Amino acid sequence: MILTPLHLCLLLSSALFCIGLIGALSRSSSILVLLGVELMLNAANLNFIAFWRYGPNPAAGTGVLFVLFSIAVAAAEAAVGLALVIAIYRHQRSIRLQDARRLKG
Amino acid sequence: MSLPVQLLWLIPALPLLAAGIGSLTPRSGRGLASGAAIVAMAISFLLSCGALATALAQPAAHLVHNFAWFDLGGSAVRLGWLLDPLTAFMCVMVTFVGTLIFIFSTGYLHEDANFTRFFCFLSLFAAAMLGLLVANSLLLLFICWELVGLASYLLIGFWFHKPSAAAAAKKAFITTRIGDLGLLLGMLWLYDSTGSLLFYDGGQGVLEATALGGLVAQTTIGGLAVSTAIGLLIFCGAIGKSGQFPLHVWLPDAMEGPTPVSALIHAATMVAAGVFLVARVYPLMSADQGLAHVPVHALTVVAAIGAITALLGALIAVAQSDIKRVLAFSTVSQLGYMMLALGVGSWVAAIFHLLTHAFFKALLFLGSGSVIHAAHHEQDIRRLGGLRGPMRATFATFAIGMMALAGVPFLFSGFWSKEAILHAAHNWDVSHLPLYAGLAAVVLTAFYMTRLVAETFFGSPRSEEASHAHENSAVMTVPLILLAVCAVLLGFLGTPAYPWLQARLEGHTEVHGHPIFEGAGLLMLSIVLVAVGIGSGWALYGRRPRANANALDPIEGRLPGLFAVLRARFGFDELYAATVGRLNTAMAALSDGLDRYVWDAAVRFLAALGEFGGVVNREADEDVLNGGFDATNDRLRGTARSYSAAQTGGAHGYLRTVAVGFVLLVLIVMLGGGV
Amino acid sequence: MTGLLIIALVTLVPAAVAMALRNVIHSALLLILSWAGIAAFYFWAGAEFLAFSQVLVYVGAISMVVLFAVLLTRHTRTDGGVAPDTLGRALAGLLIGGAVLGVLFGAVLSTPLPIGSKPAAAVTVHGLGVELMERHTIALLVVGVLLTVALLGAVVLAASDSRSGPEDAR
Amino acid sequence: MLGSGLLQGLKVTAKNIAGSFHDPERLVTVEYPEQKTKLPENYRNFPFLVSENATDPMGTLRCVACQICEKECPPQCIYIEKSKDKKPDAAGKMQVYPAVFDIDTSVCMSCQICVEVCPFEAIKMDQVFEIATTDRFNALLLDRNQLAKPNSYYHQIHPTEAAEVDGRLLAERKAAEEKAKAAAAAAAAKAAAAAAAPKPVATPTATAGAPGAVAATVSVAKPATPPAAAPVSATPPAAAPAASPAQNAPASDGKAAP
Amino acid sequence: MNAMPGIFAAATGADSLLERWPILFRDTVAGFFPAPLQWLVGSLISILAIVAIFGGVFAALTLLERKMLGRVQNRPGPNRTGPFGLLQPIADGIKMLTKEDIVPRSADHLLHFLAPVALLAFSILTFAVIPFGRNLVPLELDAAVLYFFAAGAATELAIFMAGWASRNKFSLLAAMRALAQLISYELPLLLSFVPIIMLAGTLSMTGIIDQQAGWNFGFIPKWYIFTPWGFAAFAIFLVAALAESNRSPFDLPEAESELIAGHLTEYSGFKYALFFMAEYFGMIALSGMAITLFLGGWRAPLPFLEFIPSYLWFGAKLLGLLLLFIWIRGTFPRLRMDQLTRLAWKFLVPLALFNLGTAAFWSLTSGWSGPLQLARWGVAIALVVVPFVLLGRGLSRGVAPRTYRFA
Repeated sequence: MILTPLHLCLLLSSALFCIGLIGALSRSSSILVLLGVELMLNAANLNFIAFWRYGPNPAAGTGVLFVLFSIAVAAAEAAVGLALVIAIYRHQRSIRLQDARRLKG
Repeated sequence: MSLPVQLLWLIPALPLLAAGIGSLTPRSGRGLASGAAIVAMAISFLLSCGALATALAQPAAHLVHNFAWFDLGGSAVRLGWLLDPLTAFMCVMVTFVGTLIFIFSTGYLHEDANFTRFFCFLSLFAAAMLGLLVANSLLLLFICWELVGLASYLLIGFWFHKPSAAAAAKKAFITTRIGDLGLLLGMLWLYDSTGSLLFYDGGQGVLEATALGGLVAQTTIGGLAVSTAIGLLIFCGAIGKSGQFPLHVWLPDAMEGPTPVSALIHAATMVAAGVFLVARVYPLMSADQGLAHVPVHALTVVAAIGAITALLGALIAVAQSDIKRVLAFSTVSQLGYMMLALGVGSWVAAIFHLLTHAFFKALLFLGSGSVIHAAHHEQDIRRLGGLRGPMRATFATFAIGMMALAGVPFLFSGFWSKEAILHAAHNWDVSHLPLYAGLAAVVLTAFYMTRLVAETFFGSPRSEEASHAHENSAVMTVPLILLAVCAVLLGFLGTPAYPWLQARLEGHTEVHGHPIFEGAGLLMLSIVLVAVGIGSGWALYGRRPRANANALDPIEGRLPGLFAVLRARFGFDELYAATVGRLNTAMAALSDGLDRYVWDAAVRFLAALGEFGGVVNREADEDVLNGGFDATNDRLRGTARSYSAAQTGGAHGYLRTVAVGFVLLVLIVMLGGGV
Repeated sequence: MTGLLIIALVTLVPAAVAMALRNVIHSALLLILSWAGIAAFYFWAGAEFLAFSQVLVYVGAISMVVLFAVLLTRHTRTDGGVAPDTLGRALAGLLIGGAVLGVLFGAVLSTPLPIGSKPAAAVTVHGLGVELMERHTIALLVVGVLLTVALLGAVVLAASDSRSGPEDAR
Repeated sequence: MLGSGLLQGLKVTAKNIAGSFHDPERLVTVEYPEQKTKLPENYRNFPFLVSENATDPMGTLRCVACQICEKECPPQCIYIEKSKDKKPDAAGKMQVYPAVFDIDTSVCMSCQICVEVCPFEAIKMDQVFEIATTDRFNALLLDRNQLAKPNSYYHQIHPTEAAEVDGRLLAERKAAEEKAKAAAAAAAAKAAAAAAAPKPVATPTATAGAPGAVAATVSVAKPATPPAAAPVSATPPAAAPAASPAQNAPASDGKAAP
Repeated sequence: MNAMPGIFAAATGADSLLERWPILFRDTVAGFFPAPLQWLVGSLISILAIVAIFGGVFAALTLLERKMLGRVQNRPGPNRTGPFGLLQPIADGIKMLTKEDIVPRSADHLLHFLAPVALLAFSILTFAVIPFGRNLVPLELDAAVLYFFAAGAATELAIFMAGWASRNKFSLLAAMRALAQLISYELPLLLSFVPIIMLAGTLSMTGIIDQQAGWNFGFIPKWYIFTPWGFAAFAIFLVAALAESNRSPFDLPEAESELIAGHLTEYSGFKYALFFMAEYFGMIALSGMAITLFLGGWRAPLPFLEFIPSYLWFGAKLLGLLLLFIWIRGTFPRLRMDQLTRLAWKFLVPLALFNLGTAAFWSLTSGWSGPLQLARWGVAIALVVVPFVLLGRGLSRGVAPRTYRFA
């Protein structure tokens, strides 16, 4: 089996994704959970760039554009997410994610 | 200075902009609203002059600029601008009269709290009217047509706190809407038959030979050519908008609006839109002329309606005592004249009369507005009188307008245009009845106008208000004077000796005149008739002025029955109330009854049936079915509870589940050999 | 290749440490470092415009928002002690995360990938701009609307309900 | 319009920048050790002792070691020891003088109360501010020799005040002499025991202090008061020398006054 | 890696030796080294030159600022150390170096140490893309403008680190103020030069300078500041740059009188000096950016002045801008927090957005000539002035000039 640079990029991104996932799963602070999700998003972006870079048509720039949009969306997500965290904090006086379970069935 | 047809949209766009500004201006921004409206109108006037120059450079051509409005599946709905002498002359007239009336309004409505709203509406009306004129598509024309109706509604009901004004606005809107339905139907039919609504489109338009030929070739119910049927439907719209018999009833009531509105909309421009419409689609209306086998030609109907309206309006005007109502019925009558001219085949005479009428009728209305404003909103001529002294300018201009309307020979524009119509009627080979109606109307017109002037300006004041009247400010008199000048001069554009206007309208660049006295018999006759009318009017009202406001009218004294009928306007309103209104009420009552007794009873019966079934069922259910259902429910609830336990509300759990699911999925795919 | 390894180190280690630290501020700062590492990856891959965008957005903007959020929500009960279920959750997280990692690595490593050639010319900013304005106009507009809505939404969410807000947001 | 005020402010500072180069008058500072601005007359920081004569400062101190200032000083930075012997003062009268007079300027708070209470115009405020030292303790503790400054120096730093003080002293001395004369005349007229002829010459100095002390507790800055008050309040002190021509009459008067 | 061509931009053309010598010097020195190392040596020389020159500028600037502030207040300023006080910066440096470095016991030691270092590093990073003269660009990047602001954005982080790590309530308040302020002013700063990018059609610094080459009528330079929208953008940029570099009147994060120097409270000695240096470097970098974007970069203002080397022109413009900054500092009092944010969100941002429209108009009407050119100018000026006046009215609503009864 040959380990190409693309493989390395993908391994990097999957490792980053798993770090983000572990963080999101195990941390109780909603901010950190949000940051974990953000890391996962970034890992996905890494994949876009990797496939663009080593893909058949690197001159097209589609991957770059996709990541550009993804970054914009991530910015929006972070702003709204953190605003939500603050709102939750107002209501619960706590930002622990497990405290915010009013939707419990 | 000339305006290319591509920029023709500027003419309606400017007043629209002014309307927008007016709508956004707070109440205190009087200067801004009126200023914007007047400036926009003035610029539109200049642009219209440019357009006229363009049109006159090649009068026979129909300059068009078409564009696609939106795609409709395979085809596109197309709109466009049209520039020919007809459009250009109309635009110049509307913008010129409009500008003067706008200026007049600043004086007339000076004390009104809703000044800015008024100018907003006026500008909206002007925009719609100009859009109607420049439209090269029946659809665009119809849109503007409805907008004009809306503006008219808003302006008639401008003083909506007066119940009569609100009612009049509603009446005008609904009545014209009856006609508009015909127009809409005609439009749809036209689109169905030809696939286009553009008037001129380089051979593809509905007014061009290809389409007309197709329309004439088909026949429909009763052996009518399709073109005839469509033309008559479109003419319905004209009947409504132009106040023709039998839909003329709204026009006199529309005088509830402010007088400048009456002048602009219900005398000079909007009501002429019907005439303009017929003139615009004249090729369509006259397409069936060559067919011998059809039961009736479209133009014949037009002529008949016109003649009836002309005579009817003139008759009713004789017995009215409200200064604006007299003028309103006179408008009805004059519009009848125009329709008559259209019907007898001389659309240029109709347009000529339209133009001259616009000026002198605007003049008359503004004059009456001046009188009303001076006399503190006293409109009853029986209570006016003796205003000749204090209001010289108004009197002079009003008299000029009266003479133009009455058709005093040679000097006044109304004479020439009316002569043109009478000549056309005389030359019509179908029937001479319209001619006779027209001649009768000439006498009556001269008579009631003399009566109006005599009652208003001569004698002595017959009320407090009238005795305190004094001349208005220059803002109001200057437009009057300008209009009076036009009312005199305009006639010379189309004298038989040098019919420049007619020639240009028909697309000729050179003018062929006739000696004035070529058809001298008719001319003489009409001069005599005018003299008779004025003379009898003066004899009855001028020589012995009315003593006081409650004195009997001379005619009323001699022919009380006839006078009562005329004063009651032949009872059209009552007739409609008794027929259409009654029918409406009856239908409503019928629906109510049906709803209440038939449908309701059926529903109640079904309900009772269901209830009975329910009772039966319950007895059966209690023991047999319920037990089973209860058990099922319990199971369901238990399952649901266990599912809902999974809804921990904690985001961690959800995310965990997703991750586990992902792992499982990938494992399944990988182990399944999917990769 | 060494460049990539260094970048991976700079990206992964801070991220991993950040997820393990108790101090949220330290976590946030380390994550910012990790984001900067990702920007370095973009630079390495030849998308320099993207690298700068990443720095501008993540290091410049999102980090600020995160830090602000942390400062606005201090004094939580978690500051005091460890929640009872922390260990279990952490173990579960590690387990599941490890499983995902394994699955992903397995998938990546078992896939034969083409050895891409180096791109002849990287995408220029100008080219990106043209593409953005021509082919992806709609997307650009949608993103603009999205950002506006997100801005408004964030303001509405974060604004306190009552007028006497400031003392609420300790 | 927005910004016009900002531009005005910028104009002002621009004028300052340019102006301070071509117009040195605008500079509000001086190059201190080389140049010094003249201190305002009312500037004061620490007290000093007035001596009548510059050549013999110790001999002509006005201070009679009455110790009022020592008692009144709020931070208690004055330390006085009376002399055992007496020396003639400027007027030639025998007086006690301060054997030790120390002021700790590291403690002194420049309140000027010592000056206000001094009945003999013997302690005044100085203008020396360059007293920085490298020694925190001894160098800031000023002794009698460092404190004594001649009256001419007083005139130099506070000309107005010094002239006023001198005038007042002169007037008091005159008034005392006249009263002494009158007293002497009265005594002669009574033909009582006209004791010592030189004594009445000395008493005015003693009594001159008394009204001064009384007045000083009220206000120093009332030059008009002492002459007016002198005849009125002079009566008990006038009796004092007769009753007990004690050495420390001022001290006892100081006690009697409150 | 991609930047290598920039490092070795050849000194081409018929420039004078005076113009070319920096590049020649670098290439000559690099020539002594084996080829694989040449790029490294070249870069190092550039870095050393930048650090040395701007270190010197920083030193001179501290003195200049104190001198000028003195003049503003009618004082001569420092004049004791050396002739005219010229050695003052050295004395200051020695003082700073020898001072005791105090770290609070409860501080976050690592971050406390990292903050000044990071701040300085980020501010020096920004110098990498500024063209100091013809061909004198350390790093020629396609997206240089973006790089500049990406590097500048990171300085906020350092200030936050400093404030938070100090474990001092004043420092933390300062950190939060700094965050709010820097975020608020990032927006107008970025928006103010978007028109330029729009008009120039490039994100490259040299590209932008090339767009400003030439003269109208032979004597008015085609700099962007000499257009209505450019002038407005320059003003917005200047205000935002003042705020971004924490200079008075926007020095709220430091605010000696309110926050006892804010995030600097717990810093002393050399770390303090580093903060100081970073602030001045930031100011210099933003000035350099302003010069590049609005003032034609290193270009001479008049054709016959082109014989003066380009880097001197850059230096002259830089000096002018720095003097302006100092002048402003000497004049205006500090804003309040609410005034600060209101100025940004209610005035500068809308104004910058309007300005974007104005620039778009300018770009669309570039074909107009003759009398239309006048109309173009008129409309553009109106588009700048009218929003300015209206927004300014809104901003100063309810704020009348104060009248002091007892002054």
